[in-house]
Amino acid sequence: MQNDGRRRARARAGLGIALLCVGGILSACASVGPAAWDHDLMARKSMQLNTHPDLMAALEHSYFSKEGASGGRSFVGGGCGCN
Amino acid sequence: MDGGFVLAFRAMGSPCEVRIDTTDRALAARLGGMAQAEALRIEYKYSRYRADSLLSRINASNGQPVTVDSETAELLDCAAQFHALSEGRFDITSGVLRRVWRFDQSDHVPAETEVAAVLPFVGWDRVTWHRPEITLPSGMEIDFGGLGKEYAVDTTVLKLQAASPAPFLVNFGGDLRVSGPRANGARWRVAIESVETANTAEAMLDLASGALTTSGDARRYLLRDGVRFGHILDPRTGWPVRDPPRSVTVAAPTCMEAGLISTLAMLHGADAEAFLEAEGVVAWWQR
Amino acid sequence: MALVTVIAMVSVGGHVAHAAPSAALDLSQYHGKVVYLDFWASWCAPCKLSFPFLEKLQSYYAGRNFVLLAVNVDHDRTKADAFLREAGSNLPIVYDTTGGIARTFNVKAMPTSVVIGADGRVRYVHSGFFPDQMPLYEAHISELLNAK
Amino acid sequence: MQLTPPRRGRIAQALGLLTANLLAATCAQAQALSPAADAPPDAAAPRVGVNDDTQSDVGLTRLNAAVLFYSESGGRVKATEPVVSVTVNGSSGAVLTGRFTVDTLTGATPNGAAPWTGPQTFTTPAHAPGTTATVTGSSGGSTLVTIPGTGTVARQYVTPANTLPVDAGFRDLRTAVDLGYATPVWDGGRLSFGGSASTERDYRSYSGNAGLSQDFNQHNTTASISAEFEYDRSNPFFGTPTPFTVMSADAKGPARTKTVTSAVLGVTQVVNRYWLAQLNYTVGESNGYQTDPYRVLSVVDSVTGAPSQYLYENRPGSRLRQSVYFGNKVAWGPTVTDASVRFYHDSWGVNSVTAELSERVPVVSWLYVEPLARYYSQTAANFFRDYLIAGQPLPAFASSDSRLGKFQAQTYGLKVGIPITGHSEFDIPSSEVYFQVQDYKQTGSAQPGGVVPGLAHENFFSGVQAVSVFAGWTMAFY
Repeated sequence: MQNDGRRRARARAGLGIALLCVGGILSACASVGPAAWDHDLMARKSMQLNTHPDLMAALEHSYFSKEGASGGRSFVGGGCGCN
Repeated sequence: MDGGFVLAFRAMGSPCEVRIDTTDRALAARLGGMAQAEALRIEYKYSRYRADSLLSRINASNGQPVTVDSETAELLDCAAQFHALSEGRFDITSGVLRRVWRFDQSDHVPAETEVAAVLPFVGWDRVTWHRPEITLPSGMEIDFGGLGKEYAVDTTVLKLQAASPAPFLVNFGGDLRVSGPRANGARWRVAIESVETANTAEAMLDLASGALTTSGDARRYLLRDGVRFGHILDPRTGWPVRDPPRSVTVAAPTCMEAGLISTLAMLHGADAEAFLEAEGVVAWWQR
Repeated sequence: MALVTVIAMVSVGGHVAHAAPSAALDLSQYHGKVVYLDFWASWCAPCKLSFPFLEKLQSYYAGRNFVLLAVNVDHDRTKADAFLREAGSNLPIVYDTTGGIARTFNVKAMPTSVVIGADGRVRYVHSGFFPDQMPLYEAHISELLNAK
Repeated sequence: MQLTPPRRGRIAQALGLLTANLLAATCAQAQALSPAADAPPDAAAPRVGVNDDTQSDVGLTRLNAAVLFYSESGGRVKATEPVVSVTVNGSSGAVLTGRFTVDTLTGATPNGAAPWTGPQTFTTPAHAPGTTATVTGSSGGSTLVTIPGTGTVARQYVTPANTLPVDAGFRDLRTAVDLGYATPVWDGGRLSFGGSASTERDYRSYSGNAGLSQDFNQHNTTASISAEFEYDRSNPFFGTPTPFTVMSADAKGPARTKTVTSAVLGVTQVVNRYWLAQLNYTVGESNGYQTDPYRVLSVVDSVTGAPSQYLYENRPGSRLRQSVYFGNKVAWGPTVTDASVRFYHDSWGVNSVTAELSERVPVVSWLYVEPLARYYSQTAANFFRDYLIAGQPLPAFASSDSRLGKFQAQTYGLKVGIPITGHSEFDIPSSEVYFQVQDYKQTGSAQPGGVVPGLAHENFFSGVQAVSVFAGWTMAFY
């Protein structure tokens, strides 16, 4: 139980550090990136984060069944930045 | 100007002003101060009228090499390249000609022998420039007329832009540049002075971005036997260029570009319009 | 004399090799008219949605003091032309392959519409195209048309 | 007073560059502001064929159908997995997604016991007491026996000498439904909800998630946060065995459950016109029953390695997983590189690194190929054991599941995409067929360190080698 408590504490610390990192990255990103009219390449289908969701889901499931690690991806952002 | 603040001061021998499109008086004062500081910095560094300027030190070097800082080196590089581009028409060593040409609206036109006597001291080709070391032969001088004020406008614009997003206009003695459209998205209204009468506007221009400069020989000339000798001297001959327009106004993204083009247009004399047409720049001229 | 010239600044340090000729858009000829500048690109999905709306504006306000200019910001003009052929559009197009005009008008999203009053002032900027806001877009135009 | 047309000549052109350099050199802050000179029109602009249309599914409905064939070598698991999904894109940016997956599995899986120099016999419950018919889930060498004096019907299977024991009676059918909905909520903000349910013969899983993402910086930066809650129920037909009890045909305990709570923090950044980068941090905690009810451990003699007992395995009730994922997509002209790396750590002691690289190359207007490579490496969980030794005290937890052992895996694959219709943005319906062939191979050491002398010639590594073929079809229409 004590052990679990320590693990949770470490998880909280990890979450805190991750939030800090995300904050840092966001502020570092504040001026990074092309102008709105230069998103032409980002708008291409091949530049989407998950071009074939069904395939990706099947592969992830297949890896999940054989390997100890899982997850990590999620598919938000990128694209043409329209609207 | 409707709204905003105007800060006026004198620098580089000209009236200077900065118009700042903001309601924030403190910000306007701060930006105005920055502009004045930058104008004075460049004046102190490059004025030929100040004995303690870097430029005067170079001109007093008496044939000895002078090592210059990187900013000056960039300006010299720029001048050298523009000398080549303009086929010798633009020459920062041409100031020596003022020893024989005094444009005081008198009829004192120098003799050909007088001009020929100073011509050996004119010509960028005679200068040894190996960055960062410049060696002027004895008797030669350089100055950044036709370059310095425009450069000051550009550096001031960059410094102010870095300091604040507020829209502004920098005008140093008629060489001007805006930071972009005004706060309400409108353009800046700019008057081009008439050559005929001082202080009346020939045209109003609306400027959303970039720079405008005007070169002219309106008020500095010699008149003898009905022939007008303008103050635009061709450094290759030592004599005023023939029949230049009375003024050329050029729009360009930076003040230096506009200034160099308008100066060079004048140096083309009678061919100024053809030159401007060929270069395809946005320009206005008065004959 | 009313000379309204937008001199577009050319891009940007670091990518000097990619900078291209300064684009220029002379709005002086439209002085006294309401100008609707629509920045669009062939790769922009909402732009595609906005085209029928633009066509409608064009025909609806024809004969009024109204000018619609569709400023294309594709790097490759052929893509814009292909798009227009497919869309069957004959809106007046201004090509801004370097983004110079878009930069001048500080375009922050695609598409963006800039509505300029008869006095030459930018009055409204529509960032993005949202079909449910079409009535608002139109209201802005009629307001400026009726402003005199 | 005249106005000349705005078209630049030789000197004006050169001047632009000259002054740009001057001002950039003399003012550090000038770089983003100074003008530059003319240059030829964007020579680097890639000419993209019709197989790489721009993303414009707004207003479209997309139907997808696909099937995965999966086969592990050595008569192990075979799977056939058909998938259908539909995505409805509203005109205002809302997206509704549904996916239905069926997964039929057959074959053999290692039961967890250690190999031995002689044949080994395993006894496990049959479907129900008194059953004499063929038991569901048993096949391939299984026999049904009635345990004398008890009336309990057991299934027995014998595995050959010097092989890792596998239970050939593995057969399952999984069906899964996923639903998702995402909608813009304010400028640059998106809210998403999702849920999924999957059922197998002996396992049910339900999950729900919610997420929020926000675009910043002219849509160049997206920050997102999402949370998921999952509830799983494990219900083996013979009940749930008590950990570390002897493998037997006796009826076991009731169904057991676990919950998983996880969160993902992500940032996606368009770095420049060509490069999209993504950084995710994922943390999740599982609590409850995480033991494999079918898996056993051999208890072996410390010298000969002879098995004396097979004990059901035992895993901790809590597992905290964390991972950092860094993904990149880079458009090099018409080709696109996808490169990613993932670092994973969990409280069971599994640390892993995953690296993936793929390159999408358009060949002709109707064909692109995408070779891919993946490397995976993990350390063993701190309670991983190939076997237990008789006479030694039992550890708190132990499992011989190869998923918790140390190994590496390499994947090589090739994806091929063929757009069938859709020669432009306006050719609707547009469709594409795509195939992916993939070879997956795990490698690891055959023997644990300090193996008991009697097992020194056995191969403990049950690494998977699998080939999969995925064939998909997608069509978008109004």
